[in-house]
Amino acid sequence: DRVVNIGYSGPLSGGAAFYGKDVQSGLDMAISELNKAGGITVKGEKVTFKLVALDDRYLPNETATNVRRLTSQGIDIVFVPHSGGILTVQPLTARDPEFLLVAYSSEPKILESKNPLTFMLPPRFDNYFQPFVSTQMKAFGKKLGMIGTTSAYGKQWAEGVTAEWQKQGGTVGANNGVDYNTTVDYSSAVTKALSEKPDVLFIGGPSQPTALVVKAAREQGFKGGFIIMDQAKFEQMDQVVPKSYLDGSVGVYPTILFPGTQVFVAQYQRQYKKIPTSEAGLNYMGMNVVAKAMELAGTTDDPRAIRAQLNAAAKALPLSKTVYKMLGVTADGHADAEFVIASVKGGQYTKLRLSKVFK
Amino acid sequence: MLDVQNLRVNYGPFTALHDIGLTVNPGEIVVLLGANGAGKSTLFRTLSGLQRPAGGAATWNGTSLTGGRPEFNVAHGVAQCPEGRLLFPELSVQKNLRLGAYVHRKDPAGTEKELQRVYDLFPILVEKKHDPAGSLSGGQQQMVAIARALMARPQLLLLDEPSLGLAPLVVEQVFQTVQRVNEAGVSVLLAEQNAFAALGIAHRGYVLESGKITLQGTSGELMNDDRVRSAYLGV
Amino acid sequence: MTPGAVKVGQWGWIAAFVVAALFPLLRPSGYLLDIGINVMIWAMVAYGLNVILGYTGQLSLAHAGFFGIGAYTVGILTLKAGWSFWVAWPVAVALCAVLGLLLGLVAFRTRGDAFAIFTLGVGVIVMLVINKWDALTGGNEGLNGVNPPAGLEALSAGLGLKLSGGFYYLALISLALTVLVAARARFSVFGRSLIAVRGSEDLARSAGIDVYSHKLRAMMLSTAIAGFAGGLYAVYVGFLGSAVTGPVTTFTVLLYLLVGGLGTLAGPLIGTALMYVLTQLLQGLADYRYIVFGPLLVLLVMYAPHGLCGLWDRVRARRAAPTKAAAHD
Amino acid sequence: MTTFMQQLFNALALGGVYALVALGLTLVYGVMRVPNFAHGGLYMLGAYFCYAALSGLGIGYVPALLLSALGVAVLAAGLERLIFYPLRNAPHVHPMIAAIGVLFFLEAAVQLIWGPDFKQIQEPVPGILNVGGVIITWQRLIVIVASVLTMLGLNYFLKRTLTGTTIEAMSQNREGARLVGIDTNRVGMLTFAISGALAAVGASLIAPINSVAPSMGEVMNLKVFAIIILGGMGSVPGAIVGAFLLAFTEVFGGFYISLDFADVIGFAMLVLVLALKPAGLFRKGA
Amino acid sequence: MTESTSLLDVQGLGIRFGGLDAVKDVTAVIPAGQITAIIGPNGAGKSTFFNLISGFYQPTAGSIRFAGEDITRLKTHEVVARGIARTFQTTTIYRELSVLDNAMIGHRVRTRAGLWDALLRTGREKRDEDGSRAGALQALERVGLSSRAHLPAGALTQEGQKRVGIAMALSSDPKLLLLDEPAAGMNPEETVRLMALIRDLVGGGLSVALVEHKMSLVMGLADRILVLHHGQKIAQGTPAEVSRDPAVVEAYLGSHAHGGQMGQRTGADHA
Ligand SMILES: Nc1ncnc2c1ncn2[C@@H]1O[C@H](COP(=O)(O)OP(=O)(O)OP(=O)(O)O)[C@@H](O)[C@H]1O
Ligand SMILES: Nc1ncnc2c1ncn2[C@@H]1O[C@H](COP(=O)(O)OP(=O)(O)OP(=O)(O)O)[C@@H](O)[C@H]1O
Ligand SMILES: [Mg+2]
Ligand SMILES: [Mg+2]
Repeated sequence: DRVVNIGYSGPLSGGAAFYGKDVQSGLDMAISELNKAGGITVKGEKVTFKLVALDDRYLPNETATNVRRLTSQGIDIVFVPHSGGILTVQPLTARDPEFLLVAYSSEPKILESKNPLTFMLPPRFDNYFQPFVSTQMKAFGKKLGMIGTTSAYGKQWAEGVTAEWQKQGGTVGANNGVDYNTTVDYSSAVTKALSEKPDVLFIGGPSQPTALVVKAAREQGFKGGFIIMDQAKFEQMDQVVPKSYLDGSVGVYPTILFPGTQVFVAQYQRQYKKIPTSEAGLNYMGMNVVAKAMELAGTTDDPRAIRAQLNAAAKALPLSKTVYKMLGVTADGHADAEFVIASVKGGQYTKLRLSKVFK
Repeated sequence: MLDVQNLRVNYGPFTALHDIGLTVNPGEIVVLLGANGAGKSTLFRTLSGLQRPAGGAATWNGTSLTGGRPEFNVAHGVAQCPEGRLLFPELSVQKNLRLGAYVHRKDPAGTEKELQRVYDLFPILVEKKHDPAGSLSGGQQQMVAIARALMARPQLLLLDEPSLGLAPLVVEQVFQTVQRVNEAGVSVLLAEQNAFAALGIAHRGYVLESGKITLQGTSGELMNDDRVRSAYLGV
Repeated sequence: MTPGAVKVGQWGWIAAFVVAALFPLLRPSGYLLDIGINVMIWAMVAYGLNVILGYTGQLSLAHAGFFGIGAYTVGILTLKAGWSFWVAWPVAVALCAVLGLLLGLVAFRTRGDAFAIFTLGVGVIVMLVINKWDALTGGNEGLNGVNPPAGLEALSAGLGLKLSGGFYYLALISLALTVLVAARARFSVFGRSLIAVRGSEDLARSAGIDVYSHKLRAMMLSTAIAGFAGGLYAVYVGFLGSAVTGPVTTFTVLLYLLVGGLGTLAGPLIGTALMYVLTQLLQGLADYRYIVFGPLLVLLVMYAPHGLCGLWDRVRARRAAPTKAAAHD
Repeated sequence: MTTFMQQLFNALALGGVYALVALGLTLVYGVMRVPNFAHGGLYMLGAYFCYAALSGLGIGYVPALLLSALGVAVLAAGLERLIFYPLRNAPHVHPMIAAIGVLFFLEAAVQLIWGPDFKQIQEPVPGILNVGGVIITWQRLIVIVASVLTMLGLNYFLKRTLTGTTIEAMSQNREGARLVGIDTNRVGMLTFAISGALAAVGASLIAPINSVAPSMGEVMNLKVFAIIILGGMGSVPGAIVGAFLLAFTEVFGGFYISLDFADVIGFAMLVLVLALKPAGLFRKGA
Repeated sequence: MTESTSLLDVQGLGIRFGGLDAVKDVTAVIPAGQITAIIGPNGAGKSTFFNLISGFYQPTAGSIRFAGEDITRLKTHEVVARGIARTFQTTTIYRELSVLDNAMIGHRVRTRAGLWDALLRTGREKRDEDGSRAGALQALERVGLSSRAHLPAGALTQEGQKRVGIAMALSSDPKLLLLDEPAAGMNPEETVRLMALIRDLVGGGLSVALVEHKMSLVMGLADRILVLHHGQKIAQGTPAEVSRDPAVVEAYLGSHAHGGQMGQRTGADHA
């Protein structure tokens, strides 16, 4: 029996720890399941896994140090869940020793660099814009107010939504983005945005603060709809505010309601006493895809060979390991997963069809 | 009475007091003479409980003073006007004085009376009573320090160079006050560079040199001792 | 310090640097080399802080801000203006010195705690501006792809090393220069005046020292060193994000400095090396890392309040205790 | 106009939040000169204690708040005894670093116990008041009133009671205080306990407005330190004025200039005030 | 004695703190080559007067001329550069630095080496460093501390620390030395030694102004005395003149008009 170490560098302490821990929980769960099942078989040899998790406090330079540490321990697969860290270590993948970088971030620049050893997990967020915008514009009106978070990701979202909204013929108010991690009270931002009398508000950051923004807006009499960025999850928000407040929102479909994920959800809830999010779900899948690719490639320590088998591995993933329906992995190394978005009506999540724009 | 026996105080490897012994009887004024660095302040700090001795004992009417808890010592009637004054620079003069009577906080009437008495003693402090103590001149601060010690209405008053920085007229007043306080039954232990004046009001005295008692006697004896005359009286 | 001690110290430093220079020849892993480079860069930042805090007694909490300004200046000039690193680097240092001067002109109107909070405010502003000024700094996305210095790769290859080996020597030379500057600034007529300011501003003033101008010059040197380290950091990491320019970084470096010993020459390096390695070792504790690290910090300031160099000095003083007791007459 | 009035109320509520946290800090920093960077940690802990009491013990909001205040008070007193008291004669930087160590510890411990996720405390008095279009939530009103009441109480305590004076006396000269018979150990612990209780009460009142998270103390720390320096060290009214000033600058700066730069504007105001009045707003001379 | 040339010349000097005139409308002369004593009750404004001259406080009225130059608005370090040095009422020195370092700090005002000189180790740096050392050693020699140069200043006795303070002032090579209560806390023996030191310094060409409550020192040392009361000058003259002045006797001296030991109540003995 051989134990293969899987590396992970993410924020495990400080303000973003909840995020890093969510990602880690998915990886942990995938690995413990694989091991419990006796591991995988690579060239006739039983292989089990162990996760080596290092804290980088969301700081790219610490990610770089962590990655060097992991690779010098002979680790060939490293998960990193934030774009700054990913972009910093991308140049290192090809320097010796080589390693496969599993990137959990939907930042387009990650793909633009055409790095041959990157596996990007989340779907590109630009796929959301068109359906979100058309749904809400039809339902509520043509004026959009903006209160997104000011993280790098949040800003890209804001830009994307703004462009799409205008493209579809609506008008967009001033950008009132605030930092969802440091703002103490959202009231004043909400007041400012509402003073422009918008029909729809773009909001979103971590779920709980996002819920508080919804709350402030509803309390201040906002009757329109919300476009909620994919970082915020309905299933977490509705624990903070009444579901009725969320009526008229569009966002990502709750992972918990996906067909065929009941096993995963039940397992996860038993283990972590909370609702799984897409951070947990996608990284859970990512780990399984990598393990499958190792089997197919017949190696655990040749990142290029493993990378080459990702597409096949994704397609061969058993239904029991599927949280989101995965169609494969593109040549660029991007997971090609199905998007499901939801709108809330009368306290119910309704699945919306999504016509894919980007690949 | 104050009874000090074999008291030894160290600062790290350095011994500041070498097993000294002295007594102050009820109603006495005892003066402590000694050059700079002889260990006078060290003795006073020890008697107040600010400094813990390495050996020996000091008791006041049978109560040990060496527990390292100054608040205990004050509560048992031992108050000090310390070297360096140790005032509360940003509190008003009046608050400084009132705090001097902290141990009598259950007796505000007595505190007010005492406050009046120290104001009579140092009229300049009345003018300054609302000013922060730190803004006073050096001598005025010294007056506050003496007055604060009096506010505790002690049975044993420890005065560490009370005349430091005071104008001659005020020095005279301070010595008169000490004498008056003493006549009211308070025992006094007094360290002074101004040996002449101190011996003038004291009953007995000790000479402290390099942490050892080298001479003791009544004021008259000391005043006539040649060594005292040359070293401390400047004649 | 007696001239003899200076001589001994000099030889110690030279020996230390020679040993450090031999290290890459042992073919260490990329990780060890990375730790070495990081320690040297952060030690330089600590040396900068030591000039203003350790020598002059002014707690400037904007220090990481200047580190950031140095780093971003190099990043922006090389990425956006296409400058060579070798030109951008000195420009960054000069810019930091000038900005340090400007900050000092205003900040030294305040004293003590107010000065510390004033500079903390400035530090936060620097970080926030870097974070918000998307057009120039890339904002939250940061600056990505700062290239290694021109010629460094070729040079390293020429020496039979990888690029990180080249970075190692670049950092080592920079550190040596920083230590030299810190030593000369300290052991000089000027440095003695800084110590006087640290001891008591009023006394220094009445001794005839122009306190304000000495503080200003110390501030400039301090921020220039921070910028110097920042420039190196930019090319080494290759990615710049605003988080590293904020107060958390200042406090981390302050911690390094305290552990090593404020105002000492070896303190910044020893403290940084120790604490950096310690944080790496504590990674193994995972979730318990800060549960151990926090109390460790507390114990350090409580039981080694003068840092490791201070501890060393005290041990030496104890050995020399007989002489000191004699001083008591 | 309603928008302006709404923003005015928003600013008042935010100022109330800042003030509540700043007041506990004024006591230990402004009066005792201990730069207690762990104050944010105590604040965070107060919120978690309240959350735990509510969700774990199932008691009402007010008992939970009091329980949290008591718990944090005891902890703060312990910190004084174990850490700040031994460091009383060390240079300022030392207690500051030690306090940061405590902050690290508290954050990590809380994360270990309650997890890194955001928690939510329900508003004890839900609902809103609509005053001519201006929306006033009860919780925010409570925060404003509580902060002003706390300020008045604290000011009275410090300036008019003997215990208050002894706190000030001890902070200015510990030996002197002992020489007049003050039990400085007791007073020191008492001061920290009060400060901790204030932090916990503040946190429990604010928590329903904001989320509860391990890192919630970090952001607050910088702001409240800025506030009490702004107001002038040791001045209780100064802390209140500083808090509302910062809140108004942030809210209206965000409104009229840019929300993204609201924090920058807040700190720029701090720097500006200090540049003009180096000793803060409420202290004469230096 | 009144004929000697004036070194320092104050005209109508005054400063207010809040509502208090700490020093008010003082016009006085400090002559060259002499010892001038300033006396007066506690809080009379003596220390404040020194603080004004040395540039620590900015006066709210009046002017100060030193050696013919107007120094009223100069900053402290500029005043020191002109040749006025001081010591403080409570001994303030750098206790943790060596005695030599203390004195070398005092010499800083005579050097010009700055940051660049330090970094580049220029010739000026070397010259200034050597100059500082020489100047400091000379000052220590004058106060009798050369054998203690390498001890930490805090390890010295009170008297020794006072001497360090004087050495620090001396190494700035002053023309006028201001001493604020130099003999406070000294016993008679030490006081006599201090008097000898001050006489020595004046013999070497220095002018001295001092504040002191010890009448034995004042009467035994001063060439001229200036008396302040409530911030104002109430008398000026030779010791003999001043001690006969009824206003001075009433406000300050009491029964000690003739330089006797203070506070004695048993009469006798005039030193
Ligand atoms: N905290 C301390 N640490 C080390 N040594 C000390 C300390 N305090 C006093 N000493 C030393 O102990 C000796 C006695 O000092 P002390 O202050 O008791 O003398 P003193 O007689 O009061 O002198 P003075 O007349 O100057 O007040 C001195 O040599 C002094 O240097
Ligand atoms: N910074 C200040 N702020 C307010 N008042 C002050 C300040 N400095 C001095 N004073 C006041 O000015 C007056 C003169 O003080 P100064 O220190 O000059 O007296 P002094 O003559 O030196 O007295 P002493 O002989 O007691 O040292 C005093 O009443 C004092 O309270
Ligand atoms: Mg003494
Ligand atoms: Mg004076």
